[in-house]
Amino acid sequence: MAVTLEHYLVVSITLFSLGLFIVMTRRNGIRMLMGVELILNSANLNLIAFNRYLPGMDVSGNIFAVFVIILAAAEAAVALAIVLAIFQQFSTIQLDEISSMKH
Amino acid sequence: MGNVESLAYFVPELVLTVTLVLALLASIFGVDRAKWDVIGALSLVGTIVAFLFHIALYDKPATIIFQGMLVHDMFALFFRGFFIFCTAIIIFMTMFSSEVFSLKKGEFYAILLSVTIGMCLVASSHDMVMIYLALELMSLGSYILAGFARKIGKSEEASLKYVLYGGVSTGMMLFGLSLLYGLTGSTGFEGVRQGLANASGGIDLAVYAIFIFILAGAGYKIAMVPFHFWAPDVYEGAPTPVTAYLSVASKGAGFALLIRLAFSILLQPGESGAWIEVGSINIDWMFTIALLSAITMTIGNLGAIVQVNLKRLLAYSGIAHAGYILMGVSTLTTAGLESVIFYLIMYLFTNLVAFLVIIMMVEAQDDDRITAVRGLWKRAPYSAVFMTVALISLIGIPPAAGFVGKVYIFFAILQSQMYWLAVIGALNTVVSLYYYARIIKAMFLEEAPDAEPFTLKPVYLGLLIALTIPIIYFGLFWNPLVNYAKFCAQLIQ
Amino acid sequence: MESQNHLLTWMTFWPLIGAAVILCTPSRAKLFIKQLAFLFTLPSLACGLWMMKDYDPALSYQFVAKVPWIETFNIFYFVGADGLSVPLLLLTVFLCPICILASWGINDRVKGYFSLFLLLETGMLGVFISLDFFLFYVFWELMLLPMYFLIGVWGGPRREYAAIKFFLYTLFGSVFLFIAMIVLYINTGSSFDLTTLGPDIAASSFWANAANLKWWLFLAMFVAFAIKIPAFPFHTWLPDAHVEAPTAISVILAGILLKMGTYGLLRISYPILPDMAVKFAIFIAVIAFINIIYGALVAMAQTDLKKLVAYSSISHMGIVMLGMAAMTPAGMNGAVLQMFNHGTITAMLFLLVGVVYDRAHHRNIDGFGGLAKNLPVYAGITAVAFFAALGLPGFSGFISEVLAFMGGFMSHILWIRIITIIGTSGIVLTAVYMLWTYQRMFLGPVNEKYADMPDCTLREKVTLIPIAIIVLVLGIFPNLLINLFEPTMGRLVELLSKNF
Amino acid sequence: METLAWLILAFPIIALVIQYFFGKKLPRQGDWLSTGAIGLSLICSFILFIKVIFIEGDPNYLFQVSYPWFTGGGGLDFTFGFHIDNLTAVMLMVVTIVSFVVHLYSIGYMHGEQFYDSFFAYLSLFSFSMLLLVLCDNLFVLYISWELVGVSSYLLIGFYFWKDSAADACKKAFITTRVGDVFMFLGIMTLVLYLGKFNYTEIFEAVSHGEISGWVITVAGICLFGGAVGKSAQFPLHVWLPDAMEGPTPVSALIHAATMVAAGVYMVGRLFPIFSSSPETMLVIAYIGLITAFFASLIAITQTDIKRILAYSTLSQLGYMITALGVGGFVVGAYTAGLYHLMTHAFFKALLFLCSGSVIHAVHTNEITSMGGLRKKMPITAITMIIGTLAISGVPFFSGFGSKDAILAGALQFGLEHPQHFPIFLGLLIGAGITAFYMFRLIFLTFFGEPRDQEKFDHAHESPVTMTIPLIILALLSIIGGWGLYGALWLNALIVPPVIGEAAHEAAAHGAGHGSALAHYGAMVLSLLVAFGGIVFSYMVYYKRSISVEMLTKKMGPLYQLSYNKFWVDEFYEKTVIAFVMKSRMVLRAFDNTVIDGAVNITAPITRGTAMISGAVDKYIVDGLVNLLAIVVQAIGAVSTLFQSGVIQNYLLKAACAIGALLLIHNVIMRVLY
Amino acid sequence: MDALHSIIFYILAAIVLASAAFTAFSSNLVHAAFSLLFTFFGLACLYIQLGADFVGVSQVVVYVGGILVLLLFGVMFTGSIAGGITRQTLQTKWSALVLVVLMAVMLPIVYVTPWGVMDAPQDKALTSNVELIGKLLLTDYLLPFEIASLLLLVALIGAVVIARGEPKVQDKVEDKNETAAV
Repeated sequence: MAVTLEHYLVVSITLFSLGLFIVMTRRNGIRMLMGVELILNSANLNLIAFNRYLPGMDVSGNIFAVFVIILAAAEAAVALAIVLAIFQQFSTIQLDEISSMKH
Repeated sequence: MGNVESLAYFVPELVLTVTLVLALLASIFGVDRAKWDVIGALSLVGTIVAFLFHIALYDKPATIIFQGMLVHDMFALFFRGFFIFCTAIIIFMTMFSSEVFSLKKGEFYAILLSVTIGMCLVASSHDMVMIYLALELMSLGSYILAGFARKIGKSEEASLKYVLYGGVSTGMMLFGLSLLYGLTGSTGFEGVRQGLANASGGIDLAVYAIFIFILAGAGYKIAMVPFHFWAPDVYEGAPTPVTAYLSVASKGAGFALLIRLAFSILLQPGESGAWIEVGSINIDWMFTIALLSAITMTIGNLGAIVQVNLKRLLAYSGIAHAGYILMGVSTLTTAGLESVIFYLIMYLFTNLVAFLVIIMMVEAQDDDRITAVRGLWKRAPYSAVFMTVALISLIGIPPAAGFVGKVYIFFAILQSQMYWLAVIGALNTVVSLYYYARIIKAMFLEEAPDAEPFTLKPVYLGLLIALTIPIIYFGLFWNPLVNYAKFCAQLIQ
Repeated sequence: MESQNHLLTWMTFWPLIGAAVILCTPSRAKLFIKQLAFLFTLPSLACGLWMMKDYDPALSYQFVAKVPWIETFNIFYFVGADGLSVPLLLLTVFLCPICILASWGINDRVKGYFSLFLLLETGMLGVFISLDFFLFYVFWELMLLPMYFLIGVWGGPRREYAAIKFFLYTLFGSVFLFIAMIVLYINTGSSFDLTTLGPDIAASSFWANAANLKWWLFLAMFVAFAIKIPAFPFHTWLPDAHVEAPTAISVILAGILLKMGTYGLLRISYPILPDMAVKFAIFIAVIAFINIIYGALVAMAQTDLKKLVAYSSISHMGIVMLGMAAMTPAGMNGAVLQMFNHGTITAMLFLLVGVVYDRAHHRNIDGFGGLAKNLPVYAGITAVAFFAALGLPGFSGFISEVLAFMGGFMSHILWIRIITIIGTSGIVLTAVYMLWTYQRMFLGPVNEKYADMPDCTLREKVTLIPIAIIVLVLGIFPNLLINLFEPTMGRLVELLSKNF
Repeated sequence: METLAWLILAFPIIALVIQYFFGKKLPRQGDWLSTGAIGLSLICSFILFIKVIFIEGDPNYLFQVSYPWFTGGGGLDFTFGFHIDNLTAVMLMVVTIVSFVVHLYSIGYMHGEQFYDSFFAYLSLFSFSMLLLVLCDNLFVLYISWELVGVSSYLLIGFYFWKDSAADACKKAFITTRVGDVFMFLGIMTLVLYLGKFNYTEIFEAVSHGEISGWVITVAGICLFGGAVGKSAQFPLHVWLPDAMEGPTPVSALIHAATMVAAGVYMVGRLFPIFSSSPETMLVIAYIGLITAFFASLIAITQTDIKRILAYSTLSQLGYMITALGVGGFVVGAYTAGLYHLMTHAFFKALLFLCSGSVIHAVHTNEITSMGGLRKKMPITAITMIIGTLAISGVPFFSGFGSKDAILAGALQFGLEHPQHFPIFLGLLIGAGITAFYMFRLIFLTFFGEPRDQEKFDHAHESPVTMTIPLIILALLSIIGGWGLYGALWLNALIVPPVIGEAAHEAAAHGAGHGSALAHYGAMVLSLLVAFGGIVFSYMVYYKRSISVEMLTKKMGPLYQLSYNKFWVDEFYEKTVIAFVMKSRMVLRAFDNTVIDGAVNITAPITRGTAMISGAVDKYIVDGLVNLLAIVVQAIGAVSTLFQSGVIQNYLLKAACAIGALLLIHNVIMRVLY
Repeated sequence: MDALHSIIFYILAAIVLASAAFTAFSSNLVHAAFSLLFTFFGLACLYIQLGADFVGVSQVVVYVGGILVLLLFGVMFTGSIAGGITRQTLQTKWSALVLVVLMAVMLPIVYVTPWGVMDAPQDKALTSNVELIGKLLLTDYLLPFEIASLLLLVALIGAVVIARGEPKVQDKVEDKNETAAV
């Protein structure tokens, strides 16, 4: 079976869903960050795949993906710093336990 | 326009960037250990200078700059002015607030300025790459700002919730943008719209999904249901100046983002101020946004009723107001855009006054619950009066500015014959009275058993007066603002 | 635009100036503040009297000033007076000084009280002079806040509940008014002009085919006004607000605020949507009937004197509505006359309640008894007020009730006639609760507890007797007032009758 | 004529104003002022009377003037004016004379009372209202004066307001009569609705031209008559009058015997063309009158309170008048007879009341069972009272004879012409006998025999001159009024019965005067017989004691009870109402609180019950709904914040859930639509 | 060529999805982190297969070299290497349900939507686009490039500010979240 764009999209959507699943179900903060990375990667896969299959020699998809990678790194750094700060304060990164503000 | 020529249009942002760098440098050299908040003053001066440059740019004609990355149009100008003005006020607030950890004030101002730059870029983006970057720039800064409080615990929690929620939301939006790229083969807004217009049909489902994903990103910024969950927690936990900033500027940026994307990509101008779908797309955007707006304001207002914390209450109130403003968006007309701009101006002054009073409350008593304002009229009569003005403006009762904001929005939606939405909006106004009046009640009708009177710092009083006068003045003479809103509701085509 | 007449503007904004002046006065000078407040209500009264000099009942809008306000929205500062507003303006400027006098006993946060009061006066006068819908709405809402504070801060034990209830109810109504206003504006070529909206709609082909929309619009406006009136079932804010409010504020509430509902119907709903007014007539009449009977019955069940008076207001406002629903000349004139008369009579009643409350510190009707023996003056004035309230000839209330009922009886709609016939039983019910109350309070054996209660003071007499005189004079010479608005109402009825 | 009319009205109202505001400061608390004012009115009335009756001497004389008053809009103009004809003139005389006499009498009777000044102010108010009622020329002013009379009655009955019974009675009187007033108002409105006029003459003209249809005029007539039922205390709204005796005796004489209660009769007479246009109305009037006349006289037999006896006799006599007017629609002489009786009754009933007042003043009790033999102590009172009694009993040469006889004659003639209505005559005839009986019972028990309460007897003394002079004046009038037959004929010439409309046609068709002579003499003979029968029976029972009261009581047991308890009408109202009310506990509670008095007893439990219920509705349902709404809003608020779990993963789940839902719904909709 | 292409795709897709799934379901955090390594690598390979060599390399450098290491540091700092002590997941059923719905909605969209693709993507030359990207980054995308640098600066400062543990004031008012009594 020839690989078409749809194949890549299915992979990407599955990846997206797995990422979403992680952030929704995992209590551990770092694991949640991994989920976020998966979501970003799924978008990147989209961008690259589209760029490949779209007509023309345009590389804007690739450039978009590059920026996404940079941003992912920055975001991961900040988020991790926050998680670490949380750990310092609460001695846990089971994030559902940190819910002093609600309602 | 080429990159170099474009710099002429970019001066305010450049000034902000320079200020940012200067603030960082000053911080490194330990200036923030000085008794007097030098960095704050520096940042304030930088913002003011940026604002002045910004005003000077009004004369320039609308154009696309930075190789299609940004636009210079009235809409972008409005938001830039809005953000810089708001930032200036927030810097001013922060300078006199003890909530922000004083040893890190240099960094605080720097990040605040970076967020402002991000917001300005969001409002003027003309490319998906650019808008995503700008969004991330402002978001990252906001995550950090939320964690800046002097006290432990809540601030970190706020920051954490914000970053995770924001990360997922922007991720979803990115996913949507990537699909949009796939549909049209372009990242520039013009190309995207062209691509959608040229599509042969059958893309409705995809466009709708993309739209929803984009809403996830924009909606979380404006605290729209169902992407509002972070707002109450973050508002409560963040330092009050940051909360004020999030509730005004960040919300504005969210609207800028939503309108930019929706009106530059999915819609094109039609007859008599109405905006219509591009190409063969046939989706009832109006209803979707209107529905979300109705749910948003209802949830916001109902949620606010049971709150005890003032900041949290204002968070819910902010959600409700996001719903009101979304009503204006949902019309998909130029009048709707005008009403959004108009309302945001009103909301800016009103909310800043309210938060300023809360900051003072927190300064004086280290307590931000409604019970803390009991008997405020006797203890600090001026702040009680100013708070009341802000609250009646939030309720939407003349002669406060919030009223005319509502007038404009209702005008827009009724012109689009969305009567059901108008009725829901009206009923929500009534519900909102219930909790706003609770604050008024606490200030005027209840007695604080052991609270002591406190005096206003003169700077605060001056700022309060400066912000309150527009509330009343624009509530009575809003003609210039209408003209301004009409002027600003022009997106480049 | 011909020359502008600023008389009404001065009349309306004098109190506002007063409020500003009071705010600048040191709060220790309590007596001075009171005197100042009183002084600042007088120019408005003078303006009102001056207005009478030039007022010509035969013409329609007079003392007109029309200045662009918000050009982009075609909003004008457009004020003027016609036969409908003149009586109410007079009533307002007349009652306000009296209420200031009646508030002389306020000693807590005097500055706030009197400045809010003056602000309230501006709001009330503003409603009556506005000929621009938007301006009307601004003034309409402007009254809410002072009223909220006046009830909420200086009211009785349940003041907070009463104040918020008042606020919520009124806002609930006015948001619908707001929507209706904007819908009208949008669909009538962007006009807020109350004087031209009606003709515009009548001439427009859009509106000719929009019966459904008109129906809803009328309903929306009716809800807003019905809450102010207050019409059943929107009336429950009224007893609470009246009972908890300080005396002078109860007077203002009952005397003037309630009139705004009916005024709004006559000023806005009827002329703008006359065809819908005719359609709604029967509905209004039914509500009027319920108001009359239900108000009287509930009044009878009260033990709190103030609550009783409050419910009597509901009953009396029902008569106003009945007259309006009839849409006959007599009915309309009766309604407007009753608006004025109820204003004066109920004002008296509330002032009287205040007098006895100041002395006994309770208002339980059964807690008195035989007061007439030791307080002859008070009993006498109360008798006048009660008799006036129950529609005794010789007092003004009688004429207006008769006119309203006659109007209802002459209605073009058979059902309204029948409703009127049953509604007249309200006359008896009113007599029952009024006299019964009078008996329990003033007649019978003397309650020893209050044997040495002092009679009315000079200040109280000064507040009460002018109203009593007006009540009497209008009872004997109702033409003094009727002539003012009869031509205006005639035009309105003519307009309505085209739609039958 | 105009000036006179204005003056007649002006004197009392000026007196009222001065007296009300400055009465206390005037010498003698201003009693002279009110009395003088009504005296001046009397003089003016007298001049007017002379002018109208003797100088003009025209049976159809009518002076009418009207001034614009105010406009109701749409051509509905209200006027004020005078309608002066012979009836007015006669009535004016009656009112001013009785009023003046009562003023005079009050100076003595009320001496030293608290609020003496107010009393005279109220009397002035009453005089003014009554004169206005007589003089006015249109229905609207009639209604106004009607109400004013009611309120002055309220004030005067409640004069001893610190007594609960007085306070109850005045309220009961006002409210009961107001029920009638509402009907009257509706009647007026009906007429105005169809004719657009208030003026008597215009209305009469319109009616005679048949401008309004039969049933409308019937409805209007019956409604208007409702007013008379209330004010003249006709069955079933009669309950207030006996209680009204709580007022000071002069008040009872003035208002509740001579003038105010006669206002209903006067009104029927005045508006006769309206009533007589509809035979149905006339019959209703006649029978209502008959019922009242007959059963009030039955009640009077067993009462022991002197004023109550007189009150019931008043009821009964008013019934006669009303019946006469009702019959007057069919028989020519009856109309005049009724009005004639109104006049004569005014004098002798005022006399009787003032006499009773004199007696009460002397012995300080109302109970005739505690009196006896008083004729020795107070001869003037006794003689004048006997004159009054003879008059009311219809003894020849006294005023009552002529009028009552005329009424009976009318009824008999009517009965002969329409045999189905013969009971009217029978009832009236028997009533006449009973009247003679109970009035002489009163006389015998009060003035003859042995004193039953020696102590009271010892303290009794003749009243002062200010009280006896009025008695003498009235006694004279009671005799002079008895021109007997001639009087009736004289009046007949003056007050032409305005018989118009169908009833008249009917009468004409039956040939009026057919049995007229027969009826006249037959009635005279019969009435004389029953009157003397009643007197003799009374003499035997209460003077000679040849028939034991106890035995009678025993024999007539149930009947006695019936009469003694006033046919249980008050109780009937109460009991039926209670039975109704018992059904709900809620209302029962209301009832407990409210069984206070009569007229409100009629209405109070029901209205109060409804009031309680509607109050509860207001409090719990309408208000409850609002509060419930608040609670619901609050609850929803709480629920909506429950979403705010504080757990970040949970927030994300909900957001994702919303996205999924939105997409799903949209996709499904798209599938369905396209 | 096509077949080879397909095989490579399926293998890479399998690696990516399997490792991502392991990341999602593994109870050991360190294992999950390492499994993520395969995901990133797999994705990088997919990128390269799709002709995006620059992105692929960047992916390896940034993700594997940067982010993953960062995450592992995080794991170690927070001492959460040893998993399985406590419950690690919550609301799995609901999440699964939501995701099933989401997938069920999204997958059809993928197939019914006429993406603006070429008829024959194979014809498109697979040349290195590094140069083009580089050019564009410094011309058309210069502003985003600069902004990205600003963003990185902010992220750096922010991360430092937040992570640098400084003494903070203890919150006085502990429980402010009692339900409002209106």
